[in-house]
Amino acid sequence: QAQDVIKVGMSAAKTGPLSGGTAVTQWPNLKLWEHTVNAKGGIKVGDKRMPVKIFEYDDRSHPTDAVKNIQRMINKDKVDFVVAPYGTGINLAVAPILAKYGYPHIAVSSITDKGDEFTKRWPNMFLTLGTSTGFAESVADVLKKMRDQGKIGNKVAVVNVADAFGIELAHVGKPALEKAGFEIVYETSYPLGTQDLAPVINGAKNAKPDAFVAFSYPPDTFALTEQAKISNLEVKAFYVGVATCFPAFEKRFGSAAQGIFGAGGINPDTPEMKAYFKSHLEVTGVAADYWASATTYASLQVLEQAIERAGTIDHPQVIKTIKNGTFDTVMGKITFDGNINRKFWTMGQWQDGVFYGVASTGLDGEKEPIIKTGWK
Amino acid sequence: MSKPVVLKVNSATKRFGGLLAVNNLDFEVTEHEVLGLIGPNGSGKTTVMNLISGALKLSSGEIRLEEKIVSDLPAYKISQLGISRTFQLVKILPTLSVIDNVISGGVFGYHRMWGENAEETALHLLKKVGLAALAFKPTEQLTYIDQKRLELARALAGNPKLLLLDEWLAGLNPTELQIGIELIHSLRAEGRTIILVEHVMDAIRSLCDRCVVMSSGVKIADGEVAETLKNPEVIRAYLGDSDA
Amino acid sequence: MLRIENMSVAYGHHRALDNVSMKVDSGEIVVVLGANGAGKSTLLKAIGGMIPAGNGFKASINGLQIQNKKPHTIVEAGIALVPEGRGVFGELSVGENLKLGANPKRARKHENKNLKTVFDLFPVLARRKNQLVRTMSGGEQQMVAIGRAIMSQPDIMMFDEPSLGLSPLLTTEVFKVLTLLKKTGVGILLVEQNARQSLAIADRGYLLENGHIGQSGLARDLIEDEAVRKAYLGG
Amino acid sequence: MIKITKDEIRILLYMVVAVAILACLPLLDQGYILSLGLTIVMYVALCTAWVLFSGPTHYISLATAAFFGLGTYVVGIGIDVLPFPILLIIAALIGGVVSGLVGIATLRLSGVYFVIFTLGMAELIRQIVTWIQTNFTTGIGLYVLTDFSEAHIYWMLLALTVLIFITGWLINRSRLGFAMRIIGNDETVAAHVGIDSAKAKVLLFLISGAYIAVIGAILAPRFAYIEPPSAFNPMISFLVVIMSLMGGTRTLWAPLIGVVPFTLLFDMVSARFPNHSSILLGIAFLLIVYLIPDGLIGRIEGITKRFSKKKERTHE
Amino acid sequence: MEIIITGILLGGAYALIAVGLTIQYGVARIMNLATGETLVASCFCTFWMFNSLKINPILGIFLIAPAAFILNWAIYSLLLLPLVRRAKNKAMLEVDSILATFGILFLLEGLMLVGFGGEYFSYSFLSTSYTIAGTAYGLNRIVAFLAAVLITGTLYVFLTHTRYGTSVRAVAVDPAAAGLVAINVDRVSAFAFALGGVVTAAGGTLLSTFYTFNASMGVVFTMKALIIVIMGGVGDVRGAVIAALILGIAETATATLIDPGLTIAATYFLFILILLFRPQGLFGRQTT
Ligand SMILES: Nc1ncnc2c1ncn2[C@@H]1O[C@H](COP(=O)(O)OP(=O)(O)OP(=O)(O)O)[C@@H](O)[C@H]1O
Ligand SMILES: Nc1ncnc2c1ncn2[C@@H]1O[C@H](COP(=O)(O)OP(=O)(O)OP(=O)(O)O)[C@@H](O)[C@H]1O
Ligand SMILES: [Mg+2]
Ligand SMILES: [Mg+2]
Repeated sequence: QAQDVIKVGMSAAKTGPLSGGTAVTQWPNLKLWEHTVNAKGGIKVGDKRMPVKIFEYDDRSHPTDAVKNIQRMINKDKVDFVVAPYGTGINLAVAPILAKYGYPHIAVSSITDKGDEFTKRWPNMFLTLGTSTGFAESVADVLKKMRDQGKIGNKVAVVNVADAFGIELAHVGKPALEKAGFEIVYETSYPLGTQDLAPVINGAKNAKPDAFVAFSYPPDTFALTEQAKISNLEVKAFYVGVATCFPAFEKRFGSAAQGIFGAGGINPDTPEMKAYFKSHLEVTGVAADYWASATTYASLQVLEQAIERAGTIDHPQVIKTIKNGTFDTVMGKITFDGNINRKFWTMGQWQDGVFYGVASTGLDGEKEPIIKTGWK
Repeated sequence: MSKPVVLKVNSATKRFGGLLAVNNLDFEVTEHEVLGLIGPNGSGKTTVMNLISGALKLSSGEIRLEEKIVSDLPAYKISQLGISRTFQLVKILPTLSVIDNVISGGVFGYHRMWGENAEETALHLLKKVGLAALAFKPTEQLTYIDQKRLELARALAGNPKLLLLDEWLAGLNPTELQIGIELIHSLRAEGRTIILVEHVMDAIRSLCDRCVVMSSGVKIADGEVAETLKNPEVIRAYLGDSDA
Repeated sequence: MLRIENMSVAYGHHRALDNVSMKVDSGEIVVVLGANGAGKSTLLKAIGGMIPAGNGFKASINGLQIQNKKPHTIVEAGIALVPEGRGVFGELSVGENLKLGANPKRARKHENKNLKTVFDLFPVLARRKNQLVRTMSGGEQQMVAIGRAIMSQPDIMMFDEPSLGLSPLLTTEVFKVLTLLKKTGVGILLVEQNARQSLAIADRGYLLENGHIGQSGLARDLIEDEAVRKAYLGG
Repeated sequence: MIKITKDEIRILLYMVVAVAILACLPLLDQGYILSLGLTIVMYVALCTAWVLFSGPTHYISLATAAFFGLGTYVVGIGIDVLPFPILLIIAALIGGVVSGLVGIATLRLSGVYFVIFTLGMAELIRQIVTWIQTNFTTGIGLYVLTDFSEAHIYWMLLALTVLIFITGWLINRSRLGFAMRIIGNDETVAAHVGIDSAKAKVLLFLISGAYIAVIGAILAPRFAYIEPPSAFNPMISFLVVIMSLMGGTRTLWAPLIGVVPFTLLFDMVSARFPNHSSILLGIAFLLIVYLIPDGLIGRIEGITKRFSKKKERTHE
Repeated sequence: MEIIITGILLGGAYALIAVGLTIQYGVARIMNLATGETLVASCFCTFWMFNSLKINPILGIFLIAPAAFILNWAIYSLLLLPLVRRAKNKAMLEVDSILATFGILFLLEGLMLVGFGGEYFSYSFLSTSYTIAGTAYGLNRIVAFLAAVLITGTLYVFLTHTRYGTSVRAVAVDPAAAGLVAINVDRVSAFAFALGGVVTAAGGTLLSTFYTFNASMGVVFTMKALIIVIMGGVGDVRGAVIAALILGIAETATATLIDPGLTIAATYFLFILILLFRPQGLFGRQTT
């Protein structure tokens, strides 16, 4: 092989419904990674450093386009590696193709309970961000802990967006809450894209819950919070799903964000994470979020380190290295057990302008959750 | 007077909102008869035609075609039972060729035809209305009178029991008018049963056996042509003094 | 005075009007006769600016050049057209239609006077001011169209087959109205199939054949003309 | 109009050859070109099925995504229980029944009212499917994990496209086709020459909907993971309309002429300019509208007319 | 009561989305598929003015409206008028305008993506509560509703009680005949298109005070607008407003009384129901 750059392709949404998420977690990190790696002179393969060259594609939030893009990257651009797309559905749609060509597929934003089934079917696939069960159960765990400490009462309202992630979480979350001895006083779902959620919040409010849990998506996460603030939903614990960890959330709600729980999290206090946040802002001009951003970046670091350790860009070897290694990333140490990262952050909370991880499946640095005291 | 009745209109009434466009109208058409339906503008003639052909539904009353009640049927069924019509504002099918326009009248209607048989019949009809030379031309090139001829040929293609002509002669100049009247004459000679709505009195006089006069939705006269046109009520409401 | 010189109109390859020239003075009725498809409507539409005419023609009203102008400018210049099919606003009321007639700037200050004229001519319109025009009969709509044209305070009025589809009674009415209008000093360009009645009220006439002017002259001479009688008066 | 003319036999031969050549594509390339080919065949199939109804009636239907999604869902639900071919038949049946019902419901609508009605119908179906899935099933996404390769899907779609063409051709020669042309010209006249336009329209819409559902079913294995936003993506409806209109809707094969360049252009632009693809596509669109007013087919017909100095067609 | 008020507030927002389109389609005969993008673009402008220049969104309307007017006027005159001119009939114009505005949709979305990226944006303005009959409502929604009332009311009076407004309606009824009464059809059409654009942009400004938006969201608004326009009857401001209110109340009632999961389904169900009984929309003209 006489090549001296590593070609890396990524296809993800730049337009369509998923573009809101990719704009925060995917694209900036690819840019940051390219910048960081190339600043070092490239990835060290054997005894030479090979810079990375990026190929970007827009899948328009649609699986058919994603498949086509990946075909194109592999066959036309002849990329050496493919960065996983954004979204559970799209990751699954491209999995067979990546498996066919034997490319490592480190899926980040793909949260599912069927992980084991998939990784068995597609041995080149890795899952990093976690399982639905993990997320849903830790909601129950954290609330239980707070209740047992006497901080909150026993009644909880659960709502969810009627779309993949929201439905799956609700399906696991409700039994988990019940098992933990909570009384579900209000439950409902609402369609994807709904931003007029006064009926939902008012419905919940009338049921007088102690805790409010919403497995929601970006626009409705904002809308629910806004409506809760307006209706002055008096709960001690307030959980909204995806996008709570976005910097824009804090920017919008300011001090009202204090004490709000959301999906995912990180430990923002580690030196690696602090450095990551700093360079993210410097290089991309936007702030990283407190969850998937860092995980996405970590997945790129995994790829980078696997190539370096394997000393080659040969796919089977790189895949083998990923399977068996432990990697030092901004998220801390990552290992794959049966191709799945089983230690991940499940829940975080805004505390004094920072989103801290408060629950995980066995990671260090969990912060103690606090109760929500009003919307001021 | 024992000729069979083809069409019988029984206390037909049609309301548009508050407007009584046709009010309790009765008349009959017998076989081989050419009936003139006349009256001032807005008296409800076109509405009657629409009611008979099924384009509009009656508010009350009934219409029978040879004893069978047709007024509760949709237009396409009425057409299949043997009533054809032309329209006050000519409606041709612009993307079809001339001959296909004619064929369209005979494929789904009363007497059905398809394939070569349809083509022959259509050519024959085109010859009859004087359009044979244009049979395979697109319809865009037709002049107004040719469009009217075409519409007539289409209406005849299903060999209907009853033909409705709504101001078929309107807009023709005197020479063309002559041609048009002759054409309808030939239909009459064939023994066709026709309802003719016209404002051209010459045509009514020379073509009709009988006429029904409407005014404001009600029938004000019904009978032999020359006699009816002398009716003072008809003159007052419709003809005006100058034409009397 | 309306003056047209060398007007030609083509639809694709088809020449509908070929070098037509004519004029209409104020206070006279000029009738244009012609077979179907001779180009009569085309002539009126082209004068009214609704379809473009070929190069090299001139049109003027009272000395003001109007060739290649848009319809609204031509109305402003003082030419009102009552088109084939009437062109009234079916979804608006009689009152609104008439009010829109007074839309040209030249007509606004005469709105009330003209409205009175219209209501005097057609009392039925005064009674039905709020009715939607769509729900009126053909004859009534024709009255609205004529009334609307009067409202625009025109110097020249053009009518495209105003008697089409009207009952004998109403036809007579309409021709009476045309004579009344003429007496107010308006010049009238009238396109008709009804040669007999229209020549009877006209001062002059033109015969349009296949897009060009075949014959022209005083109305009373045309009535006597053998060829005209044969072609347009049914023998 | 019953006899098969020489012209038709010639076209038939050309078609056989063309299909045979196209069927060889997977043998040459299993990668990008096949993938692109598959996308093209998918849209050709969709557009042709769409034109089957919308061409003669001039009704613009935006319900494509609904039938497509239903087909996808049939496979998603049944893949572990029933063999694939049976699922395709079920998809056709369900697609047919639903489109038949939609057809019956839309009879009185015309113009833009029909357009938006079908859009609303599609969204309603999608919402109901989502709601049922949310409330009455446990899992969320449906997984369609099969051993079909892209080549298999490609071949199935190609075969289906041929079938759609044949259906269209047969309809065109039939009374139904003639009735549709009349309806497309003037519905009042259609009714008055004895055409039950409701029945004719519903029948055609039903055929079209059934085919679209089968296309969705065939593509389900390619999606692997089925969820309402992608299965019922309204963008599919829009793209089908746009591509068909671009090609022209007067003949069955006109959409082909829209789909191929459009897909290639779309692909090229999004590959070369991932960050400006929307802008460039927008501009391309506007240029197409201004420069090719009559749809591509109109352009081509215009050109062929000019070149072939054939004598006046004397029908026969 | 709570349902009604929440529903009416929501209906006000919907009216803002739809009224602009109904004018554009009814009068200028352009089925503007880019209407949602116009709205989102206005959201972005408001956001930017609010964040960078600290301009109050309500005052912002007075800056955005003239800009939207000029821009839409230009779009109509430069891009759409040629299509209107060459269209031989209504169907052709419909097809052309769908294709062209689809292009504009892409173009606008692309420009917004380049300018702002794909992220979600939102900001806090008047997001305090205001209590009516014992229930708290967002003040921003109430303000938006009042503005909607003001805008549509003014529009209605303008269209029915002024000469120019009557001219606008005349063009909607019959553009060819409008020329005969000295109406400059091109200008009135451009005016109507621009006016519709202004209403849509004003809607965007008001909605941005309580919606979270991103560059790709236009199509959501477009769909809503289309549904309302058709439900109300094309070109009828009253119809659009009433349809919007009906939808707002129906959605809220469904969400509160039945299941929030069915709100959107309820929208479409209602839409379909209404069209089944009134194929021309609530205030549409009979086509027979
Ligand atoms: N669809 C409709 N909606 C409301 N009113 C209608 C409708 N159709 C007809 N009318 C009204 O019914 C009355 C009768 O109309 P019709 O067309 O039958 O008259 P007509 O006798 O044919 O007149 P003409 O000689 O002018 O053609 C008129 O007042 C007309 O305005
Ligand atoms: N829009 C058009 N496109 C193509 N040809 C047209 C168009 N309008 C009219 N023509 C043709 O131009 C010629 C003149 O038509 P025009 O309507 O001016 O005739 P006319 O004398 O008014 O006839 P009529 O007595 O039928 O009203 C006819 O041959 C007609 O077919
Ligand atoms: Mg009539
Ligand atoms: Mg004419």
